[in-house]
Amino acid sequence: MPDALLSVHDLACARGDRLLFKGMNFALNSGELLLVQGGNGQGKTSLLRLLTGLSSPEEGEVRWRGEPIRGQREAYHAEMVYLGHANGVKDDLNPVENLRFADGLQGRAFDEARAIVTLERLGLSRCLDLPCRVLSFGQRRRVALSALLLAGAILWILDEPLTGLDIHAVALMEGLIRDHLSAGGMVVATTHQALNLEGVIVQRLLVGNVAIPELAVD
Amino acid sequence: MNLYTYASPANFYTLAGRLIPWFAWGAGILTLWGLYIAFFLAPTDFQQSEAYRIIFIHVPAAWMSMFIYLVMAFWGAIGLAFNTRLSFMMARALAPTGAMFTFVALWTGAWWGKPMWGAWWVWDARLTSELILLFLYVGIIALWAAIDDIKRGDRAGSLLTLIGSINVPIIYFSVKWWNTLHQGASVSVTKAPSMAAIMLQGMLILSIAAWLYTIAVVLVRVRRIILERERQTEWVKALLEKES
Amino acid sequence: MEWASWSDFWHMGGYGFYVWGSFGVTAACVLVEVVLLKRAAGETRRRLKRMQQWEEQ
Amino acid sequence: MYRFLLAVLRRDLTLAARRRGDWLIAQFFFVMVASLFPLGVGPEPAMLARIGPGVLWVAATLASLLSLSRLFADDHRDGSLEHMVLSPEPTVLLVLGKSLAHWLIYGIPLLLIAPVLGLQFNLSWEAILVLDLSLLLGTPILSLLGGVGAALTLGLRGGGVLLTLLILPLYVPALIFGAGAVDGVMAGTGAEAHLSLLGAFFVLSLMIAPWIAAAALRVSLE
Repeated sequence: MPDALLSVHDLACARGDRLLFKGMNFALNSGELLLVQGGNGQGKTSLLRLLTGLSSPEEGEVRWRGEPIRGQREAYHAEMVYLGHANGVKDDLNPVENLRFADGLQGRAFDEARAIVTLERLGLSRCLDLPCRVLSFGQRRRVALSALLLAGAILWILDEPLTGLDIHAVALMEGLIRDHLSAGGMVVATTHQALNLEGVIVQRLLVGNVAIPELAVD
Repeated sequence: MNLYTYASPANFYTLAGRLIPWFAWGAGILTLWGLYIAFFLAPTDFQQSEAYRIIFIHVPAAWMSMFIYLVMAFWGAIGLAFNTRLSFMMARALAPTGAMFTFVALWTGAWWGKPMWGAWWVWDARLTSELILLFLYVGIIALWAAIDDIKRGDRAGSLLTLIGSINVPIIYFSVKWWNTLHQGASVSVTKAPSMAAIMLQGMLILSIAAWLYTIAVVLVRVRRIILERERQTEWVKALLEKES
Repeated sequence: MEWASWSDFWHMGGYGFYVWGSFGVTAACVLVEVVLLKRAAGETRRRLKRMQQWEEQ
Repeated sequence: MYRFLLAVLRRDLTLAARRRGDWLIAQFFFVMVASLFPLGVGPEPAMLARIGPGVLWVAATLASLLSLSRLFADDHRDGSLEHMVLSPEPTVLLVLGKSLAHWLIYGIPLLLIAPVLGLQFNLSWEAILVLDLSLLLGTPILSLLGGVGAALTLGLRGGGVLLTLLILPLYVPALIFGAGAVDGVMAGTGAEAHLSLLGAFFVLSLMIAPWIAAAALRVSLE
């Protein structure tokens, strides 16, 4: 069985001197979704930050295409994109400028047309020139999602992607994840709310010892 | 017995426990001997009469303040390179003693300057560099105090010590360039000592005494840091159990 | 012996104030550091034992 | 590679343009601090000329330091700093871009204001020229060293003051060579030596500070 794209080998993580989890192993291939669940403060976000390479584990390692991410930081970051609790959207810039910067981060020339199409697809056509400060949290989340789409990365790492979104936005989010997975992408996400994703290979990973009451994933 | 066994905090804790008395006693004896030389063997200096005897602690303290800073930078670099927890603990344990020696060097420098140059504080190259070194020490200790997360604190402190240690020679050169009031290094490794051999001997003995004292104090402090950081481990629990 | 009498020794050729001021402060700094260390060691052990009891409940 | 640097630079300049208030505060701070000294020391021209270089240099340093603590703080708060560190481009470029942007926004204006204040301190035209030249070399050093300080104190309470405490000792050589250059020219002994040393210190800071700041950033985001 060729190496999985993303694999984790007896990972251990501690915050301060408290051990959050240890001996964690899993592998994820293209087209698969990994749902990370667990109570608050059990280490969900810490695990995601380990996967992105922002923080380094106490023991074990994270591998991308079979190689530890520590050694191939730039190559790995070119194929991965992370959406944390904070959107990473600048309030003083308007959505288009935010996307221009997101493209710049990836070291790519800015394709304004494609950016505007993506923003319109996510329902932001009326506020392309407004500073994000005036937008609602849901709208700012959509700007961050547009940046996610523009990045065109294989691996999405999403921390609580559904929080603060209205029903339409949640449906939109599920659609984006479904399209991304069917196009051969991979998603690692933490979430409290139920996700309806039919026909998607879902792995579930429990972090910490607090089990979440049955989560409807049909 | 390879060196690596003592890299683990548990082994180092017991080893340090055994070594501390030796270093402490060594420091005590050498200090007495050094003071004896300073006050009873060293002749009266024809120009500066008796005030020059302050040099017997001013110079060792100044040496130690610089030396400890470099050792801190060394342990910090080792910690950053090999991610060994013990080296970060050593760096943290060294800082207060280094700051203390810097303060002593400043104080004795000022109190030696008053009879010599007639002013409590003289903006001369050596003293000013010593003052800036004190600021560097205070900066590192303040940074460690401000960061609660141990892992981040260790690395941040070591990085600051690193850029500080690259800067110390430049600070010294620039201050010397700015004002060379001081009569030049009374003892520098390169040129021969410009004073009686007995005085040099006294100062060297007191420097070694200060060095042994530093090791003893740092080992005590590092043991305390080890206990605090290894709180969760079995051996610390057993140790505390045994004592209570 | 360098000094005729003990009083000469303390007088230190007229610079006693400065010499003993310097040596005194140095001794004081060393003493303060050692005392603080001793107190901190005891305090740490008490705190750790207290934490240990708390965690064992 | 350069597109990433340009993106960081362009964004920071746009943000600064949108928030002109912060930028103006730093410049007025420089003017105020420099103008307070004559009130304290007395208006006597010869005295002011003697202390002028030192006062202007210290005031410029404090003005730059004022804005350094926000170098990464705003991006850290809204999450964009993590995106920047997670970009495929090396973090050193991010720090260089940030320091360069800080220098353009907060450093260059000091050069424009300094001559006016120089006149206030009764400095000759030569002295003002050398003052500007020394500030031209000195302000980027502070932006580079400030990058290290800002990365180390990211997200700490009392970050601004702590940053100043960490960075000022490291900045002493620049202050000595910079102010010394202007003194040198006023005393007629020329400023070439001071300026060349200042330039050397600038190159050294350029070589060392970004790498240490990048490492500090990764440590702070751990």
